[in-house]
Amino acid sequence: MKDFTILVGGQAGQGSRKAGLVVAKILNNLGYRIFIYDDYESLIKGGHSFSKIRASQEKVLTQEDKVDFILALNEETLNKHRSKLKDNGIIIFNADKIKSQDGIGINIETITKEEGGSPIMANTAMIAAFAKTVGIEFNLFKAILEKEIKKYLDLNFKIAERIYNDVEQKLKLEKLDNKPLPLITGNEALALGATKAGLDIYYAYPMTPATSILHFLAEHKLGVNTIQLENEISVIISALGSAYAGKRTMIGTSGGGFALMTEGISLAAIAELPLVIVNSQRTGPATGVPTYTGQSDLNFVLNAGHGDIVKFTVAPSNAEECYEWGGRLLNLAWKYQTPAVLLIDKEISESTFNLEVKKEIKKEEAFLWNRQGDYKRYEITENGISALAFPGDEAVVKVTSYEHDEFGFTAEDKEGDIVAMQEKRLRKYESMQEEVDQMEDAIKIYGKKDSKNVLITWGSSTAPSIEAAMNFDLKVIQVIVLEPFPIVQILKELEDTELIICVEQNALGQLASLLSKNGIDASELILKYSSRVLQKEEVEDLLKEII
Amino acid sequence: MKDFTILVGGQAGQGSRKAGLVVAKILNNLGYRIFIYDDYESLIKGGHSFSKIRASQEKVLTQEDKVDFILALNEETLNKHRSKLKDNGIIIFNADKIKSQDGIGINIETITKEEGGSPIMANTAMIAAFAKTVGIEFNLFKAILEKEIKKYLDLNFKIAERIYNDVEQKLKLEKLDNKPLPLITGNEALALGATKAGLDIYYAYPMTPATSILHFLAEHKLGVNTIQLENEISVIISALGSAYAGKRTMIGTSGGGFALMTEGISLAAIAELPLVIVNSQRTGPATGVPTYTGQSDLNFVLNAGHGDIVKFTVAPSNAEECYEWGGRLLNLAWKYQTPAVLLIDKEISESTFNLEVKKEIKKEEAFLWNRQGDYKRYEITENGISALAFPGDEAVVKVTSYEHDEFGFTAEDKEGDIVAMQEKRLRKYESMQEEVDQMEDAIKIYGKKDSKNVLITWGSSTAPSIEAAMNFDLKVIQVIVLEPFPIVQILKELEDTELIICVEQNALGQLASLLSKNGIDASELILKYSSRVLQKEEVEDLLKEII
Amino acid sequence: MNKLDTNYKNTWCPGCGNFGILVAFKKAIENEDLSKIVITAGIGCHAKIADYINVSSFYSLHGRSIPAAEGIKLANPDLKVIVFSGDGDSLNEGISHLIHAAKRNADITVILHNNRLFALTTGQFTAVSEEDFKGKSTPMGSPESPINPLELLLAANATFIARSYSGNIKHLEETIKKGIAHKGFSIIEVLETCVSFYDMTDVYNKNTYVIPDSNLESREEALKKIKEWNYDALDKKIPLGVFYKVQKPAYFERALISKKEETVEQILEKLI
Amino acid sequence: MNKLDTNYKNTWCPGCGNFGILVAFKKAIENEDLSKIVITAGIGCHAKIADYINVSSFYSLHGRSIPAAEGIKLANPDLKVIVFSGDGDSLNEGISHLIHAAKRNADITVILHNNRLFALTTGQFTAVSEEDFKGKSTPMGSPESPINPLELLLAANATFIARSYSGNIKHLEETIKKGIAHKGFSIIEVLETCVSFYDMTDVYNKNTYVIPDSNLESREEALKKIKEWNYDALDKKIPLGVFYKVQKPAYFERALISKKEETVEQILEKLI
Ligand SMILES: Cc1ncc(C[n+]2csc(CCOP(=O)(O)OP(=O)(O)O)c2C)c(N)n1
Ligand SMILES: Cc1ncc(C[n+]2csc(CCOP(=O)(O)OP(=O)(O)O)c2C)c(N)n1
Ligand code: SF4
Ligand code: SF4
Ligand SMILES: [Mg+2]
Ligand SMILES: [Mg+2]
Repeated sequence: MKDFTILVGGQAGQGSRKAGLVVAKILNNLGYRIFIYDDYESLIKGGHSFSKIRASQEKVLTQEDKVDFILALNEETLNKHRSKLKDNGIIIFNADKIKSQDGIGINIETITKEEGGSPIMANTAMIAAFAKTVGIEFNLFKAILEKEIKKYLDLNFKIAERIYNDVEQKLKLEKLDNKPLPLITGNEALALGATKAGLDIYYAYPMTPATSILHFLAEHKLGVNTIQLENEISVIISALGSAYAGKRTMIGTSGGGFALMTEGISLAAIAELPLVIVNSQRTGPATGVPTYTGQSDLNFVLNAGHGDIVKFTVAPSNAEECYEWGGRLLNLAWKYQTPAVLLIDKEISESTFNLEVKKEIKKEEAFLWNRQGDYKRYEITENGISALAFPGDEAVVKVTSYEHDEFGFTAEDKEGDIVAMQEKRLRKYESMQEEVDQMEDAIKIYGKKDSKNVLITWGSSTAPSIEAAMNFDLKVIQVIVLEPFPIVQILKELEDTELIICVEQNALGQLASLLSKNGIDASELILKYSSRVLQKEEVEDLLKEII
Repeated sequence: MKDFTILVGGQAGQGSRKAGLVVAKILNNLGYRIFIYDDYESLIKGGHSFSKIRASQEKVLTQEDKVDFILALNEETLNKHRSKLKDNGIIIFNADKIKSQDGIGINIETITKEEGGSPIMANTAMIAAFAKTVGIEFNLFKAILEKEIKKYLDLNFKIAERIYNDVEQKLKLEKLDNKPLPLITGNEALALGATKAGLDIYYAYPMTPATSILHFLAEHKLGVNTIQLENEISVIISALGSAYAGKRTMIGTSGGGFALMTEGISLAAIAELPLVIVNSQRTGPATGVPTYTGQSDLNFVLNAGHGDIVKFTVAPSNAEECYEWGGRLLNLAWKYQTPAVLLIDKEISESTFNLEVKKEIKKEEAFLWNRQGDYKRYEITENGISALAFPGDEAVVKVTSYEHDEFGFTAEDKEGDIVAMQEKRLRKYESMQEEVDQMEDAIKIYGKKDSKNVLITWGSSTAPSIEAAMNFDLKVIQVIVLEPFPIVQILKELEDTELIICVEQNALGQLASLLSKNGIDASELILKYSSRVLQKEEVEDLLKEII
Repeated sequence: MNKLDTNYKNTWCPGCGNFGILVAFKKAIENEDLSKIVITAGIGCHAKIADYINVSSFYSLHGRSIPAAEGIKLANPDLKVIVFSGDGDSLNEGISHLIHAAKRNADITVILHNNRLFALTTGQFTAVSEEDFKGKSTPMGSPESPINPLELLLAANATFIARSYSGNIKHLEETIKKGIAHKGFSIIEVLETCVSFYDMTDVYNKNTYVIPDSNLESREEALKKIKEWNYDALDKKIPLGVFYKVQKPAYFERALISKKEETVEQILEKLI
Repeated sequence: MNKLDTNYKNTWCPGCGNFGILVAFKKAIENEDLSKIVITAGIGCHAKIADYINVSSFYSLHGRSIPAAEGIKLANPDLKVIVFSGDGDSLNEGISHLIHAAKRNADITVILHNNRLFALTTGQFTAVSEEDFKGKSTPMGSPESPINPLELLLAANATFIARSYSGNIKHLEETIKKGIAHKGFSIIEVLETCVSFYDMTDVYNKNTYVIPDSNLESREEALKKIKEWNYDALDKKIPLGVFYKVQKPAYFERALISKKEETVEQILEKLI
C-alpha cells in the first residue's frame, strides 16, 4: 500500500489518540511518512474522539477523506465513519461494545480483563489486532510498545501476544527504505525551534489549541522556564519585562487571549521590546468552536494594537515550518526589537507530522551596545535599530509606553522628538520590509510552476491545496510571511498569471483582502468556515466548478 | 473682521480654557461662527495650556495657524506664540507676570487683588480688556458672564467695569445677523445625539480624550445612567449584559482601552449584541502622547476582534456630525444587533464647535419578537436579522460566546448548524453593506465637485483639507462611514478622477490602505504624525509640491 | 421532562460534581418566577450549565461571567441574576471583577464551582489549587500556594459569604436559596469534585460538615469560620454553611440615580 | 545634580505628595548598588516618577506596572525591582496582578501611591476613594464604598505589608528600605496628598502616627493594625509602620526550576 489511512475512534477518555500514535509509530518505523489528525470535542470524557493516521511512501501533510482501516473502540466510531471506508477497507472493532456484521470483531475488553489488565489496556489489544492484520512483526510492535508505554509493560506484552496468536493476518505491509523521522505536533516543533534560537522563558495562560506548548516545555528539561500567570495580560507584560531584562521570551494563546494581549503588543511596538507571540487559531468569533480550526484571526493579527505598528507575522503550515520559524522568528524579533506573531491554527498545533530538520537553527545575537559613552536606548539610527543594553549591567536603560526621546524620557512638548522617534520606527519598519524582500522562502511554490492558473493559500489550507492542485495542473503559492508582506516575491510569481484562486478557512476571505490591499485581485475564493479542517477533496470539488 | 483668531494661554490651572470659552461665547452672541482648539499637556498644574478661538462670519471647523490676538496670562504664552501673531495683531498681556515692549499690558492680578477678588478672577480682567479693546458692549459682556460664572458675580462685574474704564478701545467688531448657535465639543455632541436615540446607560473607565463624555453625562439629568467600572473589560462586558437585558448602552475609551475591549467586540459579534463604542484616538502606539491627537487606530478598529466580523465604523469630523452619528449609530447597532464604533480623535472630542441640529434624531425601534411560538434568539432569516426578546419577559433568551444553533445552544458536533449560523451572520453583513450602499451621506463631497484631482480624507483631517483644497480647485471626499465600506458612492465620485491624494494623521497611511483594499489607489499621501493636529497651512504647503 | 431541563446533551464526565450543582440549583429555583431568573456563565466545565437549564442565560467569555451579570442587573433590577463561575474563571482570569462586584455590593449571586483547577483545559493549577499541585503545566508541582477566596471576599466587603459542597445537594440547594434571597452581593463557594483531574470526593465527604447560621454579622466570627480550613491539609475539617451576612444598600440602588429632568434641547439652549 | 536626578522637567503640581515619595525613595536607595535597581511604573501622576530617577526603568501601561516588574525579576533575580503604582493603577485596572503577585510572593516591592483617586485623568473615584466622593464622574457622590487594600493583601498572602505617608519622609524612607530588604512580595501603601483634587494634608498630618515594629508575624495583630483605620472617618487615627512580615520562599526560587538536561536533538530522537 502506497498511501493509506487508519481511523481510530472512541469516547473521550478511552485513549484513542494514544492508540493512534502507537499505530503511527509502528508505521513510521516501517519507513512510512505519517500525518495524524486528531479530532476531539470540548469535553473531558464521553463524546466522540478520533484520530486519522495517514501513512504514505511519500511525505504527507494533510489527511485524506476516505479511510482504509477503521479501529473502533466504540459503536459511535463505526456509525460516524463507516461511510468513509474504502471498498476494500478493513474494520476492526471492539466486540465487547459493538455488534457488527462486517469487520473483525475482537473482544478486546474481555481479553484484557482475562489477562488481568486494566480497561485502558484494551487499546493495546486493539493495536495488536491491527498490527497482526497488516502483518507487522511482533518484535517491531514490542519495541514500539516498550518506548510508548510506561507502566505494566509485561502485562501489555501478554495481551498483545495473545491477540497476535488469535487474529488472522490479512496482508503484509512492506518495510520501506525511508529513514524513520520524529513524529511531532506543530506546537511541539515550534517550541523546539524557539529553544534552539535561545528561548529562555515561555509564559502562558492555558488556551486550546496553544496549551500543549506550555505542557510540552514544562515536561522537558531544555533549560526553558515555563511560567503560568493569572491571565493573558500579565503573560504579555511579564514577557516584555523579561525581554527588557535580556531574556528571550515567547508566549502562546488563541484568538480570545490574543485580543487581551493587543494593548501589550502596542506597548512592545513603541517600547521596541522583542517578543514572539504564538496565536493558534480556532473557530471564531469569541469562544466559537474551541476545539476546531479556522483561519479567521488573520486580519485581526495583522492589525493588532493601536497606533502605527508594523511587526512580523509568519504562518507556517506544518511541523517542519513550525520548527524552522519558531527559531527564525525569535531571532528576527530580537534583531528588530519587535513583537512577532507566529500564526497557526488547531490543525497545525495539534496534528502530528514527520519532522526532518533541514535548516540548522541557532541563536543569533541581537545588536548590542558597545559600552561607549552615555547609553541611549532609542538612539536615532539610519536603519532604525538602536543598540540593546540590559538593566543590571552598566547602563541606565529606560523603556516606556510613552512617546520618548533617545534616552527613553517622555516626549510631550517637543514635537520634533516625537516626529524623530516615529520616523526612526518607520525606518525600522522599512528595514524589516527589506529583510522580507530578501527572503526567498517568504513564500513557497508548488505544483506546476509555469501554470497560468494560480492558487494562493496559507497555513493549514496549504497542504490540501497542494494535493488538490496536482490534478488540475495548477501552480500553488503558499504565503508564509504575511507581514511585512513579501510583495516582491509574489508579484514575480504572478507575472504571467491569468487566474488567481485564493484558498483559506474563513468566511470573509481574509488573505484575499490582504492581497487586494497589495494590489492583487483573486478572482475566485475557495472558503471553508465549518470549523472542520479543509479537505483536499473539497478543494478538488470546488476547483472542478471553477476551472 | 471676517475671520480672526484669539489665542489665550497660561499655565495649566490658570483657567485659560475657561477664559477662551467666555471669549468665544461673546463672539458667538455677536453672530460669529466659532471653533475652539484646546491644547494642554498631560499634567494638572504648571506646563503650558492654551486655547485658540477662531471666529468667522462663515462656519469654521478648524483652526488657523496665525492669530490676530494673543491674550497672555503668563510669559510662556508670549514666548511660544508671538511668532504666530499677524502683522496687525494685538497682544494683551498680564503685566504682573510679563514684561513686554509691545502689546497692551494690564496688571490684571493687581487690579483683581485691589478689588478683593481671588486669583482666578484675573481671567475676568483679561477678558474684559479684550472685550473693551475690540469694542464689545459692556452689557453683552455682562450677560455672558452672568451665564458662565457661578460664584461672586458682583465682584467679577466690578473688576470688569474697572477694566472697561481703564482700557482703550482699538476697534469695533460688528454684530452679525447670524443666529447664535450652541457651542459644544464633539464628545458632548455625541453624548446628546445618542441620548436622542434612546441611550439608557453609558459605561466607562476614564481615558483621555474620551473621559468628558462620562463627565458630561454624569453632570446632566438626561435620564442616562453613567457607570464607572473597574476596568475596560468590565465596561464592555457589562454594557453587553445590559444590551442583552434590553437597555441601550454606549461605552467610550481611547486606543489602549479599546484594545482591552477587543475580546468583548468578538463576543458582541457572535452573540449579536448591540453596542456603540466610542474610540477617541490620541497619538499612539501605547500611551503615546496622551493629550494630543492622531488617526492611527483606524486599521486596528476596522479589524478588531478575532473571527470573521463585520461591524459599523463611522468617523464624524465635528460636533454636528458627532451629534448626528451618536444617534444614528445607536439606532443602527440595534437594527443590526451589532457592535458599532464611533471613531473620533482628541481634536474632535475636545474642540468646541457650533452645533446646528439639521437632522432630527429619534429612537428607532429594533426588530422585536412577535411573541408567537417558541422564541429563537438566533432564528435563521433571509436578511440575517433575528427578532429580539429580552429576559424578564415571556421568552427564554439565550445568548452565548460559543457558536450556536437557533436557540442559542452550543453547536459543536453539528457542522451543519455551525455553517448555517456563520452564513446567517454573513447575510446580516450583506444587509449592513446594503444599508451603507443606500446612505447618500456615507461620504461627503466638498470643493470643486468636477475637479479631476481629488483629495480623500476622514475625521479631523477633513476640515483642514477642505479649507486647503479651496486654493487648489480640488474636490474633497470625506469618508464618514468606514465599515461597511461605501464603495459604491466613492467609485461614483472617482469616475473621472486623475489624481487621488489621501490626507490623514498617521504614519502608515491607514485610510490609503483601506482604499487599496477596495481597489482604489491613492497616488499621493499627505501624512502628519507629530501628535499636533494637522493645519490647513500644512496641507497647502504639501499640495503645492504635489500639484 | 422538567420545565427547567433542556434537550441539550450533557457532556460532563460521569460522576462530575457539576451534576450536583445542577440538581441543587434547579431545585432551589423551582418555585421562583422563572421568567425573572437569568443566569450567566464563564467558560469552563462549570459553564456548560448554561446549556442545561431552560432559563434565560448569557454564556459569556472566560473570566467574564460576573460583569455580564452586573450589566444585566443594572439594566433590569427586577431580575434575579445568578452567576455560574469557576475558580479559573473568577479567581484567575476574572478576579478583578469578582472583587469589585463584591466591593460595590452588586446584587448578584455568584456560585463558584471550585474544583481547584482549570478542568476544561485538562488540568492546570489555579489560585486555589493545593500546595505542590502537579498539573500538566507544572509537572514538578505548582510554584504557588493557594489563597483563601472567601477571606479575600470578606476583605472585599462581600455582604453574603457561604460555602457548600457539590456532594451535599440538600445543603447546596438551601444555600443557593439563601444566596438568591440576599439583597446585595452573595458568593457561594461550592467545593466541586472533578473526577477526571482532582478527585476529592472521599476527602470532602469525610471532612466537610455543616455549621448552623449564627452570629452572621460578625466579621471576626466569619473570618474564623473561613480560616478553619485554608485549602491546605487533607485531614482538616471543612465547614459548610453561611459564614457572613450583612445588609447594605445594593449597588443598583446607589448607581441608578439619573433622573430625566433635562432635555437635549434645553442643554443645547444653555450652550449658546 | 544628585546622581539619581535626571534633567527631566518635573510636572507634578506644586505641593503634590509625590515629591515626598521621590525624595524618600532616592534617599532609601542612595547606598544601594544602583546598577541593580530597576523601577517600573504604571500610568498616572505617580508614574511620572520614572522620568525623574536616573536608574533603569520600565514605564509600563496603565495597570501593568506589576507584571512588568515580575517579568524583570524572573529574567534576572539579581535585580531589586521596585514598582511605583497608583491606587487606580493597581486597585482598579490592575488589581488582578496585585493580588496574584502577592499570592505567589513575587520578590518585588510595590510602592502604592495612594491619593485615593485617578488624578491624572482629573479626579474620578477609585477603589479607595472615600464614601460619597464627589469626583467628575460622580458629581452626586460615588455609589461605592472603599475597600481596605491592605486587608485585601493580607488575605492574598502578601509577606510584607506596610503603610507610610508622603508627608513623613523619614518614615517613608525607612519603610522603603525595609520593603526592599524583604525577600518576597512587599507592599508599601503611601498615603499621598493630592493638592489639586483631594487634599488630605491636614487630615493626614493630624491623624497619622507611627507604630513600632512588633509581633510582625502575627496575622491577627496585622489585621488589627490594618483595620484600625478603614479609609473612612476623618477623625480616626491612622497608623503608619510595618504591619506584617513573614518569610516564605520567593516565587522566583520556586518557579525558575528548569534545568538543562536534555537537548532538542535528544527529544527529537525519542519521538521517532
Ligand atoms: C481569554 C481566554 N483565555 C483562556 C481560555 C481557555 N480556557 C477555557 S476554560 C479555561 C479554564 C476554566 O477553568 P475554570 O473556570 O476553573 O472551569 P472548570 O473547567 O474548572 O470548571 C480556560 C483557561 C479562554 N477560553 N479564554
Ligand atoms: C488602559 C488604560 N485605561 C485608562 C487610561 C487612562 N488613565 C491614565 S492615568 C489613569 C488614572 C491613574 O490613576 P492612579 O493610578 O491612581 O494614578 P494617579 O494619577 O492618581 O497618581 C487613567 C485611568 C490609560 N492610560 N490606559
Ligand atoms: S473534567 Fe472534571 S470538572 Fe470537567 S466535567 Fe470532568 S469531572 Fe467535571
Ligand atoms: S493632580 Fe494630584 S497627584 Fe497629580 S500631580 Fe497634582 S497634586 Fe499630584
Ligand atoms: Mg475549575
Ligand atoms: Mg491615584
